[in-house]
Amino acid sequence: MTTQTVLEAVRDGLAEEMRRDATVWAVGEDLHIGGLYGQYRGLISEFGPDRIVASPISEAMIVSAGLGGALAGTRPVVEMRIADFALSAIDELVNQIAKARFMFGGQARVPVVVRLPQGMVTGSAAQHSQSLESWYVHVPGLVVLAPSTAADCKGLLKSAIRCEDPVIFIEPRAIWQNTGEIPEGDHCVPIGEARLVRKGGDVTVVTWSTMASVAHKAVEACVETGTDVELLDLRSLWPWDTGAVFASVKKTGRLLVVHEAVQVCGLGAEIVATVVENVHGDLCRPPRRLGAPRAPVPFSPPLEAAYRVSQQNIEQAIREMVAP
Amino acid sequence: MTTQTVLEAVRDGLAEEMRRDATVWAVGEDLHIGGLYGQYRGLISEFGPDRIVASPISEAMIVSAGLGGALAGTRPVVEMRIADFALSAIDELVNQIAKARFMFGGQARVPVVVRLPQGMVTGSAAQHSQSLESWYVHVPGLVVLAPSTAADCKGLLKSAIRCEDPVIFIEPRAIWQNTGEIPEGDHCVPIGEARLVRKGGDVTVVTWSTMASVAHKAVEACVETGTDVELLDLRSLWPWDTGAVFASVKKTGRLLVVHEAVQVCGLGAEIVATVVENVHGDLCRPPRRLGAPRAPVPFSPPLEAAYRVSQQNIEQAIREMVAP
Amino acid sequence: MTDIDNNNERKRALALHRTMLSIRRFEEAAEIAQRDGEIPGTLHLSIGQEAVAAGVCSALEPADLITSTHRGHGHSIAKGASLSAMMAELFGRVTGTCKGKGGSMHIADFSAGMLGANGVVGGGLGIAVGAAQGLRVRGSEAVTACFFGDGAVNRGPFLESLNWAATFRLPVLFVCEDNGYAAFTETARLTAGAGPAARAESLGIQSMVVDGNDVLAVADAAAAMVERLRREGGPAFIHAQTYRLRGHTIADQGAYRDAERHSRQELRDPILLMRQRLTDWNLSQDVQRLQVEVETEIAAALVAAREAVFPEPASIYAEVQDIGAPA
Amino acid sequence: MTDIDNNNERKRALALHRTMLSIRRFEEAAEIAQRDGEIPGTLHLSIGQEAVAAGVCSALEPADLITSTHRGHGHSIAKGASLSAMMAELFGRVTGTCKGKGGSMHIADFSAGMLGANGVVGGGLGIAVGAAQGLRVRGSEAVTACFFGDGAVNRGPFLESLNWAATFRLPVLFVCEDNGYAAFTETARLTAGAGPAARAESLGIQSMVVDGNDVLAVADAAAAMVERLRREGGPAFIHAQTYRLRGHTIADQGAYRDAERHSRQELRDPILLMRQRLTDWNLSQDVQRLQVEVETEIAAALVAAREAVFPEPASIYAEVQDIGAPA
Ligand SMILES: Cc1ncc(C[n+]2csc(CCOP(=O)(O)OP(=O)(O)O)c2C)c(N)n1
Ligand SMILES: Cc1ncc(C[n+]2csc(CCOP(=O)(O)OP(=O)(O)O)c2C)c(N)n1
Ligand SMILES: [Mg+2]
Ligand SMILES: [Mg+2]
Repeated sequence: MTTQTVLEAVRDGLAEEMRRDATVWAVGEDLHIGGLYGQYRGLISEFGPDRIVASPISEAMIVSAGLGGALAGTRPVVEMRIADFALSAIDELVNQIAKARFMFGGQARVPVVVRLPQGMVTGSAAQHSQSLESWYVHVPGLVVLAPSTAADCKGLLKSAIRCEDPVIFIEPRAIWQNTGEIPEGDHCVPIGEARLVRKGGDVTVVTWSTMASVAHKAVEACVETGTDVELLDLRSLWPWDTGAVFASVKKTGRLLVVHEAVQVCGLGAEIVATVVENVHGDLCRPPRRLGAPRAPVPFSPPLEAAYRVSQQNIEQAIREMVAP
Repeated sequence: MTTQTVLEAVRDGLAEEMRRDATVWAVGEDLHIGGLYGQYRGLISEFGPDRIVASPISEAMIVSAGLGGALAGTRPVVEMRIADFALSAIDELVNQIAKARFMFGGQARVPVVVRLPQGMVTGSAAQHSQSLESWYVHVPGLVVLAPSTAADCKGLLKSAIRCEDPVIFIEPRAIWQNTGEIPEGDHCVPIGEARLVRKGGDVTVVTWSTMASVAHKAVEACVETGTDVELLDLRSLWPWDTGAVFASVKKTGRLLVVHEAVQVCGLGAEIVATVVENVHGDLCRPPRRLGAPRAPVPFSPPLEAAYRVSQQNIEQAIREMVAP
Repeated sequence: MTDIDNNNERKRALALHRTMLSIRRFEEAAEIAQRDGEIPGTLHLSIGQEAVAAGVCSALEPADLITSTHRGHGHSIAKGASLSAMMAELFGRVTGTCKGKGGSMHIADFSAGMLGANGVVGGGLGIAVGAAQGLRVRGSEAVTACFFGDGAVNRGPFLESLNWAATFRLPVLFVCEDNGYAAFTETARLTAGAGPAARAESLGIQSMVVDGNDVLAVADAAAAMVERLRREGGPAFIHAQTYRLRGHTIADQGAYRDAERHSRQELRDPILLMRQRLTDWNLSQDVQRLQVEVETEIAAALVAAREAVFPEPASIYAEVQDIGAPA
Repeated sequence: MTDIDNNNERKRALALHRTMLSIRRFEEAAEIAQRDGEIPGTLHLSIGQEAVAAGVCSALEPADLITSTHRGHGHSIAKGASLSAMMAELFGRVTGTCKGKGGSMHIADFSAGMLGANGVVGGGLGIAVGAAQGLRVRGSEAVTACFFGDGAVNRGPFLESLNWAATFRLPVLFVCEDNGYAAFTETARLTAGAGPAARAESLGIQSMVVDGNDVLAVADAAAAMVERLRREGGPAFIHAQTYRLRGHTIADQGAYRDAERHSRQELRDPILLMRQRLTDWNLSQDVQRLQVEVETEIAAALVAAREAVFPEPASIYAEVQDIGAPA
């Protein structure tokens, strides 16, 4: 085990895969100086400018480079800098990358990883903060990952790069500097398995990405006051671990889904709907969701604070769900 | 009352609003010859090329024309030709149009209508067929409409043009030629109210857009064999008529949501989740959804047939839900 | 003018003519099949534009790649896709290039280096440039050609992909197949400035304007450009001026077209022009032989398509993705 | 060279200098406040680029419109936005131009014709062109100016909006504010061809390249262009070559910059250059008076911002939409 920041872990993860497989390359803005956050630092000197491609500000073309590069037999890693900028390349992502294999009858494989550092950081306001994972989960052809710990970020990035399907890799932008223990060796995390953060019997909390650590604090507070919460960090949003969630809900009878994205039509809706369709009889309380209000992300600190799903919101929801 | 096709009804609706208000104008490809389907036929001779603007193939700029035009004090109607092409203008729609009012602290209003003829028509395959209404419902700032009858298409288009908020106006592309009765005079349909297609006490079916007529046939077949189905055509997807849906579910205890879009993370998930959160106790059966599989839309007729939510699928789901 | 005493040149001219004939007869057959209800959906025909596809692809090797447009039959045939697999695809059969999942607008033959038609105007530009970047990573020397229409030059991806290819000196041959119209609009009305080649030049990309109805002119231009790409890296740009003799889709009667221009262009049909030339060179017999050969191939493709089975309904669940596949 | 005996010219020069000073001192004050933790988030400062904003906006009337970039303080001030409302916005206060909802990157003052900064590179281009189209529908004669960076010329919206404005002859003044860098990249490395003006020319748009650190040169160019737009319709294009004296954001130390170029450019600070000129013209006293005036205004803006209250948390539910508002 070594301790690393999320940033160091994903940098190492990419470097390991690039050493393993000469067809892996990365493309995005400012990669020659290590990327916006330093997650590519040092890579250009090891791999050169043909495999660490510092691109013009041309998001549609950046994503197309990934698509075309994949069709030509390589495994591109596409950097979007901030998830919001992918909106300038949605046609390429959704109409092309996600569909190519199917519409060409299986002739094409598109092993692309599209990296989306996502979510709110202080003062970044409406156009640099939104969480749109439910969009990608809605799109056939895409695998969607959203890890939250340093180890999972590394291990799932490595699995994503080896995956034959296109992967939307959502990175927890607000917690790049969080540290965690990284297993030694070729650490890959399997796609599709939730991480059991805490076992418990009273209520199931399902979350992912940056909300995992917030939820964890809330859960610990509730545990201290006697509520035995089970916390699942989904990590993989498509496919998501229905097995783990169903089993947990069957045990607890109570489900709370927590995400940073807008609640309306967020992924929480899909999870709640799937759970009630499948294990309706095991629920002793209506399931609940906590997400952002259906408003753009505001700038001013008190507005940001009111907008975010907070530890307090989560604690309160848990307490309400176990109240007699 | 007059009888008109959907196409004629929306053409007249736009023309009426353009006569009423000199700041209303339309922009999109091929509008000078009446648009792809003829829904703008004749308008350029009445309103001239400054108000019926035939544009280059520049989707991002077409949507920006609507945004900029609105910020400069007009009421643009933006034609996307086929809903899928809006994917080339998602940044403009989601990062700009939807957020402008809020992020500028209320200084701006963006009374734009973005018209999206949406859905499958025979042989149009993966890139010209997808339904993404749940994406738009997820986006704060947007009103989302999806009428299905000639009268509603006209009446909601007129309401959309008068609305101060940006409106995503999803048009039932597969049924342009369906006819319906249009009320005389200034026919506006209020935003946010579902249409009660049929009253019934056994099971609630909620649907919209092109699926409304398919569901209607299925409902009639079930009624004939003794199941008293209530059918709601939502028409307005955001805001959606929670009042009508809750009241119906309280009465029937059974909810089936039917849509053409992919089921996973479709709007059906939001409706099911909202219903179970609010009227959980009134449900006697787990709610159900019917949507497309999480696969791109295929080309070949037998694949298309297997892909679509059919009248038979709906009938079967209804029968299963009322089975003892 | 080609020296027709030269045996190679004669062979080349006949091969180009044959490619154009294959495209023409393939599309004429498809047109009838669509009208007869055998082909579902619509078709975008390239009748009248065959010289561009045939000429450009004649300069390419099998290992080179192309991307295409919604009007992609000609490009596919010229790059070497199988006629019968293509026809079967149009018919929606399991023997089609895309197993019936794609249809005309997504026709593709990766085995021939044809990376797909595209339902998005301009969609192929970025794919071509990305493919060139991928080839570089793989150490391949292959070039990539990219077909797009005159309407695509007003879309953002045109700028982004040309600037990118020029910046990274990728060996991409951009081919603007200018048939005068974008759907129901005369493109010149909505395209500002001196035209596509001027735009490419402003990005530092060497460009040529060629008569897109003269297959030898296109072939010569493409050969020169491709040779330079292989030698020095790229990109390069060809503006091929041609004309669409049919409607935008099979349903379109072309009411918006200038009648006089249309009649003039009918006389400049690239196949007519080439046949005239081959006749002048005393090659009428060869032309007739080619016509028979092509006719036979198309007939066989039609028979095979009709006889092939439709895909199994369950195939909608296949080839979506390995992980998280639909159930 | 301006004839400084002319009273109007003297007034004009001093007004331009004053605008530049306001921008400079506003941003220097904001820079400190951000470092002190009074301003949340980051800032994109236009220190060194003031001549472009001041010069271009001097050619505009109050009814004219502008769109801006993520680096929008200067454009806003030059177009007449209130310093204190702007400072309050940076501080996240309810008295801010956007009631604290937008912050630096979404600063806007619609009452001054300033349609907003923009967090999306190139985001303002299409808005400006659309606004011009809206003004035409309303029968207005106002012109629209559009600021964007040298990085934006490689994004799709650059092509789409320029082609559109040229096609419809909309009176839009495109201003490429070229500060040499796009974030941490020297833009020239990734921008193919002869530069932004060549791209505009290829679209049939009349263009000028100006020294963007010479405020009189910018003002003259803009005045000439705007006059032509009002007379003949548009569009027109200015490539203003300037330099960013600070980092990309407030956190950026500029390690990637060429040190020699940087020192050279420090001596070409537009405010230094203009002060030198005004001194040569014996206007030092006026310069000092302006400095005091501006200082006083900035100090007042800071005080007002600090004293203003934060918005109510519930305001996140307001101004989203009327129909279907969040609860
Ligand atoms: C992004 C996008 N916008 C609009 C369309 C609809 N459309 C299909 S073909 C076409 C015209 C394209 O013109 P051009 O590029 O000249 O190609 P041509 O049809 O002439 O071969 C249009 C507008 C589309 N498919 N994609
Ligand atoms: C579409 C998009 N891509 C990337 C970014 C991140 N970004 C913000 S500013 C910037 C550099 C812009 O360079 P330029 O246009 O020259 O403006 P400058 O910062 O020099 O004023 C980048 C890449 C963004 N905001 N939007
Ligand atoms: Mg064309
Ligand atoms: Mg710059």
